[in-house]
Amino acid sequence: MIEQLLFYTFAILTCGGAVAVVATQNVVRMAFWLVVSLGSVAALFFLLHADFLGAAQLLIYVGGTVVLLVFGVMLTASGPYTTIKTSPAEGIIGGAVGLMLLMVLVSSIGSVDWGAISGRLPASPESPFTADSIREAHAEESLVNAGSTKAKTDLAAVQQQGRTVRQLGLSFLGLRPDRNLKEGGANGLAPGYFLPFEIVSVHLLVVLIGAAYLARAKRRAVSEDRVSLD
Amino acid sequence: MDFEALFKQFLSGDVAQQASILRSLTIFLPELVLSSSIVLMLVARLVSLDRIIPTHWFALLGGMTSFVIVLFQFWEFGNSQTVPVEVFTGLAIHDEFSIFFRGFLTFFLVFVIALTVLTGIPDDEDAPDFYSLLCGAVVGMMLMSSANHLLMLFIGIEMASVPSYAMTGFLKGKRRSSEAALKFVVYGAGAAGVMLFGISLLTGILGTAQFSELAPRFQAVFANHAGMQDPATRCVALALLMIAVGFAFKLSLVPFHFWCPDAFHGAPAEVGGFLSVGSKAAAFALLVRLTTSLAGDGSGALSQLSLSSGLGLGLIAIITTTFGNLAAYSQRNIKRMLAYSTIAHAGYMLMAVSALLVLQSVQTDLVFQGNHQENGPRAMEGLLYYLCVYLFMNLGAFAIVALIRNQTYSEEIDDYKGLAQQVPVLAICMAICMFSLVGIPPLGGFYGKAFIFASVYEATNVHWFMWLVLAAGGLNTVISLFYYLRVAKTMCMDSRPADAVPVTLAASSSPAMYVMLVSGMVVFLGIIIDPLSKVALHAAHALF
Amino acid sequence: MGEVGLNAYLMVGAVLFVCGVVCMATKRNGIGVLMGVELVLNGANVNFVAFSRYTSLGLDGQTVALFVIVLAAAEAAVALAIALNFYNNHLTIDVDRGNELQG
Amino acid sequence: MPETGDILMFLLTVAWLLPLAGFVVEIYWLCFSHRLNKGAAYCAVACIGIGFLCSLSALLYWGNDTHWAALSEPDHHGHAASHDTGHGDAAHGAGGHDHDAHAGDADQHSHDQASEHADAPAKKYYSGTYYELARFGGLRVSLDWYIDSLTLVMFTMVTFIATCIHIFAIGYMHDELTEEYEDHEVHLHNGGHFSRPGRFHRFFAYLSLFSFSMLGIVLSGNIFQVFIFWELVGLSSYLLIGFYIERKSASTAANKAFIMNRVGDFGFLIGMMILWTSFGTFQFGDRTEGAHTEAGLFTMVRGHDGKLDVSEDGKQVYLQDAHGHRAEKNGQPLTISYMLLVAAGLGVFAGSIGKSAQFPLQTWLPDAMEGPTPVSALVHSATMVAAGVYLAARFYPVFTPEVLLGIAYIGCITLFIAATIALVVTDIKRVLAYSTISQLGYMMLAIGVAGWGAALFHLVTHAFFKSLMFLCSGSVIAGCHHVQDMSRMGGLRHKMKITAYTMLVGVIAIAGLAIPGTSIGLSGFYSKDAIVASALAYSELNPGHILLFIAPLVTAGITSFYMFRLWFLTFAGTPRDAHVYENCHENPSVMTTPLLVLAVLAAGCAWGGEGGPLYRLIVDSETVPAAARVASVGAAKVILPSHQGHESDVHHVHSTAGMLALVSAIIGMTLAYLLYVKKTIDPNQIRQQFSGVYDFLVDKWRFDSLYDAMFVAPVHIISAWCVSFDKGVLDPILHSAANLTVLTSKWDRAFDETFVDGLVNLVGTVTYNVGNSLKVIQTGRLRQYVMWIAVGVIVLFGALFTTIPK
Repeated sequence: MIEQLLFYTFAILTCGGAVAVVATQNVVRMAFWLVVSLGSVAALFFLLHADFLGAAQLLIYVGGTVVLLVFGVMLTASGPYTTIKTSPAEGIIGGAVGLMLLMVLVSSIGSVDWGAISGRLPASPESPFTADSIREAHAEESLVNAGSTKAKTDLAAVQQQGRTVRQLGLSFLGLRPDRNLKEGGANGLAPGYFLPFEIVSVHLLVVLIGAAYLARAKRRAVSEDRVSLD
Repeated sequence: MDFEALFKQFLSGDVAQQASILRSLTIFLPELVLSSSIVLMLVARLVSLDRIIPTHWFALLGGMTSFVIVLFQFWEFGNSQTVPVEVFTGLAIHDEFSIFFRGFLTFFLVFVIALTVLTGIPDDEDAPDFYSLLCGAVVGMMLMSSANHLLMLFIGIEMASVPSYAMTGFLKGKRRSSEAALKFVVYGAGAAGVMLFGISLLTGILGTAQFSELAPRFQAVFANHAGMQDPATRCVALALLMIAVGFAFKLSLVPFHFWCPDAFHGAPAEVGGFLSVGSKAAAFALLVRLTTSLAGDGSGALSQLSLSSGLGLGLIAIITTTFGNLAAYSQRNIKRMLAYSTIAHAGYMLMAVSALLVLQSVQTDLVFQGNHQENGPRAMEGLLYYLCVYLFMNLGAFAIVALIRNQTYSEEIDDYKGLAQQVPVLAICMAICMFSLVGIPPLGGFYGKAFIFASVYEATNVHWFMWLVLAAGGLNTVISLFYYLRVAKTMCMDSRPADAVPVTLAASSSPAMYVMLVSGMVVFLGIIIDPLSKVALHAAHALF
Repeated sequence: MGEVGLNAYLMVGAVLFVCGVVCMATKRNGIGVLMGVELVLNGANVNFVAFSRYTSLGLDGQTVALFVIVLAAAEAAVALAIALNFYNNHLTIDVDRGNELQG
Repeated sequence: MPETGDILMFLLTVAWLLPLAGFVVEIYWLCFSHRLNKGAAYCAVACIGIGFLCSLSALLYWGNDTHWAALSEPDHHGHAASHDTGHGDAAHGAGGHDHDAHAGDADQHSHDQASEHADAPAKKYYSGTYYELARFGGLRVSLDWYIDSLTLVMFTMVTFIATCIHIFAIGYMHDELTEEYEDHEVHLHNGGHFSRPGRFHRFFAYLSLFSFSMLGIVLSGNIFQVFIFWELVGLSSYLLIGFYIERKSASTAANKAFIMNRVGDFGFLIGMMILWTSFGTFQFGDRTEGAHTEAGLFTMVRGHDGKLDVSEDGKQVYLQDAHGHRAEKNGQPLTISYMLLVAAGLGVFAGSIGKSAQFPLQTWLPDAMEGPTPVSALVHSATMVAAGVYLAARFYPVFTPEVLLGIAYIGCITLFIAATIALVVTDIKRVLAYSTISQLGYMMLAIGVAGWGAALFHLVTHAFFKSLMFLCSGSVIAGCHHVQDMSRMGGLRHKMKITAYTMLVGVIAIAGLAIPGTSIGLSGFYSKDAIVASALAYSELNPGHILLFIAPLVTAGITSFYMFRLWFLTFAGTPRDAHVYENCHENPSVMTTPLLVLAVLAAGCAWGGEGGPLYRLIVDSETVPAAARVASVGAAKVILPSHQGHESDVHHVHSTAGMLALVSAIIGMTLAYLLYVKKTIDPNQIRQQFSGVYDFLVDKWRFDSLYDAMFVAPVHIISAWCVSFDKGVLDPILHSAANLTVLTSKWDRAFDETFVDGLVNLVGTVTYNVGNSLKVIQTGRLRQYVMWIAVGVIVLFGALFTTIPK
């Protein structure tokens, strides 16, 4: 009951914040509503038992990305340009297209019977979420009788309670204690994420170089440029 | 599980058909070499080493080393009993197809670096930044070509795109450059967002993100439920559509091509050449891998999926090619014209993918001229051959644009009048590239097109719609003749206005040599077809 | 009040996504457009995490979401740098002023 | 001792490649060293001259080797063929060569299947592969060669004529040997003339390239290779027509020729695709690889007895393998639909229409006379346009009777139209151009009525006398300082004796005059005679197609009339323009010697008529024997006349046809004499009385206006549609009316350009305009682009939803 209440509160905050971001014309207020919306998403993550992710969302998004954007707002919001108004016509067109898009999404996502689909899937090797367990999880939030051993139930329970940090960390090293890879064989359903974990660091390095290059002032005079197309 | 056991598993990772972490790292040596050359460049600037050794040597060295390693891997595949293997616990795949593209991309990287050295677009001060971005983007593209997991797909696309955004805006003092970069980044971010949303839906429904598992799971979920009335089917259709939007952005397919002309127009010609070839090739590799793994063995529900997506791509290909060719007509800026030509060529190449899917949807009882099981690989062979030719002809065109720009400060086609009198080398090479882009025999472009059209023709046996695709391809080849020839005509037939900036380029200078080498390769691929087409066919077989 | 199911979360994700797209398509302020990007990516992330809890996707969903957050941050950095660059050259952040390239 | 095939291949390859070497040398070496001397010319002449010697020796060697069996009476044909096959066997035995020389011959096959095909006619050709480029599935792309007596004759003829023309051009292009060549046709704004460095070496380089490509067509062993050289010929003729590129007329003519040819090539490509997909090979001849023999195109269609193997219901044609059996694949006989075979034939013939300037693509050839006169002689009279006829003749085995009927009518229409236009033209070169089109029509007609030998016979004789006449006209033009209008000439025979009388030889030859009562005449008499006889035989067997006989007969008279008109106007009578006459002079011997040599050949090359050596040599390589009557099987019921032997259909009517043609020619000549020499009838009076007809002819049958109406008017409609499309696409909220105004004015301008530049720019303009309207979508507004993402997703999803309804 309390979970439902929390869900609806944060869901409304998330959606309301997002709508407010669209509706507001002042960029500073937009930034505020963005913080509200993204913060509520973090709360939703907690509700989904993804504690680490929720924390990361708060730290990286609300603490990092949005601050970056606010910096951008401050650097560019000089004088009359703080509020650049969208003309009403464009707003109406945008709204109409948005509503149509939402209809498309809702009509195709909203009525899917996820339980039935999962039921048709082949079972993951030693996955704690077999089709049966899902229905039961729906029914009573219980993981008992999941048809698996005690150890696995523990593991699943740990996951359901949101303590996923250790597992996430291990999966970044290419290890998946939550699934038995040896018996999974060719199925290979539970990859470790060693490669992306490492390669993202290269990506971040490159991206920061690029961002720094674009942001810093050119030290030489512009007139010396070889190319003058403008 | 205790730590020791975990650590052992980390090192060995002894799952069948998967390489251990150490083996994976060896296989990933080309990417690692490129990454470390990025670090090396930055360190060199830190210790002012770049004043003694110009930065581009690091980049060139890195590129060449990776290419050599890829060559070695290719040789290894050809010689020993090496089999395709999943690396990094199934996130990437190592087979002839990925080796082909990694080789393609590193080879291309070396050529692009050489071009930038010759045209001098990043000056000494900015060189580490530029080459870092370049190498970083190529690493991303290489990941795309070997991805075996939807997350790797997304990471690869992001890694290839984000540095490209920065490179587009590399001339940061220029209004147009910054405008182009902004349009590119916003459009790219939007498309990536849509794609990610699609990925989230697909993984949610199928419960996995690994390519090799998609087809069996799709089969299991939709064994008897393949109608649009079923919300799950609708949802999958939407998910695939959204993923396709991401690809359409990368490949600049109509109606998701809007960024392309503007970005190419505003970006330096070198970057344009890089984007037009590199990211297209990687995106095609990824698209082909994703679609073939989705199509699976083409039985049951998969057959319908394969046929519908093949026809859909065929329709998009028709529209894209026609649009690109028509819109290229009235362009005055050569980079913009080449951008539209890029769009059109993406359409031609998409025809190969479309033919592949349509052919794959029918697995049996198709008796027509030769072994039908060869048809799929043949379609891929056409695509790969086309990409290789496209590398040289497009790079050649952009290189010539860059070289002329360095002297005339102009990229308008009208300012190319009569260049044949002053720099015959450039004019001839440009003409070769243009003729090849049209597809006039005996240049390389002709054979690429011929292969693709041949496979589309095979596909007409499966579905009548492919006749339309074939007709559109043929018709477009004819209408593209005019605008390509216009450039050649402007350069060769018109006389140079008296007040035009004179252009000089000795035939023995290194830029001229470079241009001659590249356009020479276009001619070469039109005359000696066999070796490359064999390699391409070999690589294509890895997919089936 | 019924059970909070997977579909409820997916609806939140869809709303976030649509708001993001509309934001990108209507905001004239470049920074506002970038905020739209963040909303779109968050919409997808909500989906991932929800699937992670309710379907056999399991931990993979969370991992992907984590990477998306990182990639989004990287993209935002570059996008912001480009936007600032645009501002430096055009002396405004109004994206409608960038219309030199067309046709 | 190498085999015959090897030696022939070697000699012809040398003859073929020398011009290419010459081209390279002329372009690069001479370009950088000394452009103002005649080195390039000597180089080109040497290359083509040695080529001629090689071809001639190849011809002689071949004749020697076969003991000139081809020249003996055709009734002993079978005997002669088996006689010469002893050598072929030796060639066949040697498989160890890098190119697999293969001499197909009756002897070999009669060994293999003596019981089944004892009466299989001889196939006397040598073929092989130079280099195999690649092999993709069923498709082999390679450089092949194919040599039979036709190849040898064509080689000798082309190289000989080219040599004469090269030598002539040394004199004709002498003006270009200067740093400051003043082009009097190009008027600059300041009233002066355009001046540029001379292009002497460039001219000869192009000529060499052209010779190389033309010889490449003749030597090609597969149709794909033909296509490549076909395009190369197109390219080099484009370069040569546009030699005076600064003249607007020249560049337009070059474009027109190029585009008209592309239209034909489109058909050619379609034909090629059909052939490839149905036959799986491009090869003409059979090809032996180890023990396995792969059948070539001709064998597959016609087998060894020259007959189509049509199924009962007439809808399928069974293909034959190399051993004369029905080809099989996986137990199923290989077939091709009869209609597809017709389509393939028509497609290939479309290529010939373009290249040989047949109706309806004939309009480019007269315009192509903008090039220097030697070019006209080489490219647009004797050889290049003949390539179309050559191709049609080469492909004769693949043509079904329906296709042949189409060819016959195309030829018939062309020969009549062109001849009538030639009646009223006053430009000396254009008269010759129209006569070329007309004569090509004759050749096509001959092919269509199964007069295969007659067509090629006329091809060779025409090449000689037409190049002679073109060179004569060139000599006149050079002598008169670039005056081309016949109405300003007259009486020139007093000043240019050699030119005048060599020209007379050509005129008599083309008119087909002979001494009545005997069969002694110049070359044109014999060949035209052969064609008219074939046509008569054909129309007797197929009375419904009597027009195919009437038209050539009447046109023979018209031809004679306008050719004599040309000669009388130019050389006879009194000078009409004193200025021209005063300054006119005979040309140096470098130009007149080729005239004399060509005149001798134009007069005598067909010596002996259809019993003479030339005709025998040509007919010897006939792939499908016309000895027996062949009836069609398809939709059109026609019977092809038989040709060889004393009992044949053609022989019966030969003397009748000859008489009629001769009478017609003499009437034409007499009329011309009365009109232009005796002046008993005033030409101007006739012109006024028939002003309608006259204007019609001067307008070239209004073809240009017709094409305007056919192609330009629809553009109106399409472009109107495009405009409305524009308006629909423009978002009224986002786009101001100004945008539209600019666009409309662009359309206006585009319209003007469409009308001015006509057909040539047509396709370009339409697409340009459509493209221009597409620009509107690319508004340059970022937010709209993003909006398109969303709209795109929605629309595509809607499309999915509606198209996959299940």
